[in-house]
Amino acid sequence: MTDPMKIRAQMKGDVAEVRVLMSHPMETGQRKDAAGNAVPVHFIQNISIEVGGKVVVEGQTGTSVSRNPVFGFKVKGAKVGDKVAVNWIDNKGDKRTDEASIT
Amino acid sequence: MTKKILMVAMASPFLIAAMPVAADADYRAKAIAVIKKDFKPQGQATLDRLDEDGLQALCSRTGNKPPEYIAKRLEADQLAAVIYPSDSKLLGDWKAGEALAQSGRGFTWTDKPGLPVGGNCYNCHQISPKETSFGTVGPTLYQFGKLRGNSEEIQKYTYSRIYNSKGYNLCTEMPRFGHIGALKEQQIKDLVALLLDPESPVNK
Amino acid sequence: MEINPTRRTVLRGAGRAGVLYTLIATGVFKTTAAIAAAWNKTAFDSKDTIGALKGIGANAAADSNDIILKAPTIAENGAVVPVDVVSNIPNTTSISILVEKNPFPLSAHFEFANGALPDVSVRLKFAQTSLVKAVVKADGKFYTVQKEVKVTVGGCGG
Amino acid sequence: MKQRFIRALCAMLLISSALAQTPKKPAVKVPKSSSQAAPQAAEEKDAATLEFEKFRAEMEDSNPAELFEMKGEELWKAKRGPKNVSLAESCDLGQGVGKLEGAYVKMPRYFADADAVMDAERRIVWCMVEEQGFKFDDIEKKPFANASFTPDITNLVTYVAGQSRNMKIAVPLDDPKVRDAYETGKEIAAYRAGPYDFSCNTCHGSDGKRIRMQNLPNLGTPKGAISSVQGWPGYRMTDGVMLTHQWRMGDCFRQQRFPEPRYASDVVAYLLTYMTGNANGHVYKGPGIKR
Repeated sequence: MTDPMKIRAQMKGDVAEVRVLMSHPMETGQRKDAAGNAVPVHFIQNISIEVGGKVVVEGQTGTSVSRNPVFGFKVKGAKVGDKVAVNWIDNKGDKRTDEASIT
Repeated sequence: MTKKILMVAMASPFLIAAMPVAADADYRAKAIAVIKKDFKPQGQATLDRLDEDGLQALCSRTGNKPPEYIAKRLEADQLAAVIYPSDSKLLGDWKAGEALAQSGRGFTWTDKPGLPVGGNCYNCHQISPKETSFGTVGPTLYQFGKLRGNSEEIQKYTYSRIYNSKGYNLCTEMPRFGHIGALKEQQIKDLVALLLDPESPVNK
Repeated sequence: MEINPTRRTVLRGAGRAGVLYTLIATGVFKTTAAIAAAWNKTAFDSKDTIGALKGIGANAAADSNDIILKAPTIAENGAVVPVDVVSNIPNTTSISILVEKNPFPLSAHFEFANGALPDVSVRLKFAQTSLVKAVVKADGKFYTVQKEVKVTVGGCGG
Repeated sequence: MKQRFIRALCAMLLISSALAQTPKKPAVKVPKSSSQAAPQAAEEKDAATLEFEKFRAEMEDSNPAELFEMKGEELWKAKRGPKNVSLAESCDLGQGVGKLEGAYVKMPRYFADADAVMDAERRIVWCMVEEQGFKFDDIEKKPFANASFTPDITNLVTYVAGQSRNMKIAVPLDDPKVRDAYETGKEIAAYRAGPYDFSCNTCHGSDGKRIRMQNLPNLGTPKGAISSVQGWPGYRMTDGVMLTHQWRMGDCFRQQRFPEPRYASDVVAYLLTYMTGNANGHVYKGPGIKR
């Protein structure tokens, strides 16, 4: 099961600022749990940001990205009311898409 | 060890009864009742740790400012209970002392019981100038030996001050590391060396 | 829906992913599953910076003052270090961020299209005090800038 | 190296701190007084603190705590438990059933239905047990988050705390029951015991002290009290977990070498009443981020 993202998209002048919080453990594969067992590697590998139906950013990420990742992007040419969709997919194939509107 | 604590505990109720009380007795009694009711043992931290000994009670209820004449007597008791090494060689290995001073481990419910505990020194004191991550709860110990020398008398003073600082200042925040058996003889010697050895970075 | 033709360089050596990418780019697929195939394993699995850079096609990168790399000089906590990168180089198409002393230096790689500015902020783990490097691709050429982040005490109890 | 990423991370943090913060020049060779080295170190600390603060705003601006608030909101509104009721339709945090605005900053307070002074976490647990029918023992088994688990109560507390963002702390100290809890809490803070003779006040009873590089707020002053309340519940960067003020109290007792305080008990509620009460009038900024 995946948890929802928190997306904030606001116009600042003619640029839309998009901030995304993702709920993900971003396990490096090197951590041990309380019982001493290695926690399997589990991390987001790909993200994409769509604004108004167009992909504006595609990202690839590794295990160095912090747990519960935070990303910020800026997009020109967007306007208030445009839909922002954010997708991620991790190394186990789990994926998630959430949407917000630009305010 | 336990005997000593008991001795103090038995001696002090008389003293406490005779002195002015800073804390509101009702709320203090209520606080103790709540503490006794609302803790559970965890790991090595058993419930007997909640029992005050006489010294602790005296300090708690006077806001750490007991009347002078009582403090002096109890300080003397604490100091009298210091056990010095039989060989009277008090300067150990300052390098071992430095390592010990760095460690803050020991006695918490997440620490493994029986493992050697740390000196906790840097938590509260500045010591070697090489370690800049130090606490300020206690005074700086930088140049401790340089300022005092390392005569036999100073060595004895330093040993006993680590062994039981309450022998000098009854309600000091500093734990009684030797008195309670947290630090062993050799460990205290190593800490004495860290503070007094002319070769220690503390005195460079 | 074409993102950026140079993207294929990134996918060099991953033929099938390249095909999938083309399909995404032309709007045939728009699923996250398709994107997943385009994870640059070679670059992300590389244990050194040179290998990681090769993996993204950057055999050489010129130092540039037109990239702004914002990261703390001393990080409060190595587990969460904020890193912002802005490229003022015209026609910037991608930004990669590497933490040199991490077990796997390549930390994130972003490609921009359709009005996205080459301006990203991320939060990264630092295993120790390390250089952080931003590598920008513009007009097919690579540019770089770096900064040291000191990692301070704490975070591990003790 | 690959195998030891996290261990290395921890060890390196410690080692590199020693290196990173060592003054470039060794301390003055023959200072006239032993206190001369201290100001130098203090300046280093200030440089580090300034650098931390520069990035604090950015960290707080996008705080993963918001993710936990979202989950908490869902939990608050969902019909749950054996009685299949929502907290939104049953739980009174002191401002009326389901009313959350400002509730967090007006706790701890006295609740007649429970005949107890309760902090927010304790009260929500009470609602989960009394209104929704959950078993207290089940909640108490795993009350706090770790790297692989976040209990519902943590999400709920984070959500409720978020509904008091930027509001003034106003613990009702004029209520005699709350005043009693406050005074008792004050005595709990002064209680010295355990192998090291520590009380809360050993570390948190005077101004301007620190343990290693961590500043120690003085709980007895408004300034110290607010800084010890601010940022809880907090997202802890180290493990990436959300932790509550109740957790913080327990971990303090751990370091005090005390046994563990019972979950959602008087002892924690009274201490929180003392601390939070001393912070009355200060603005609470909502769930925070901690190193």
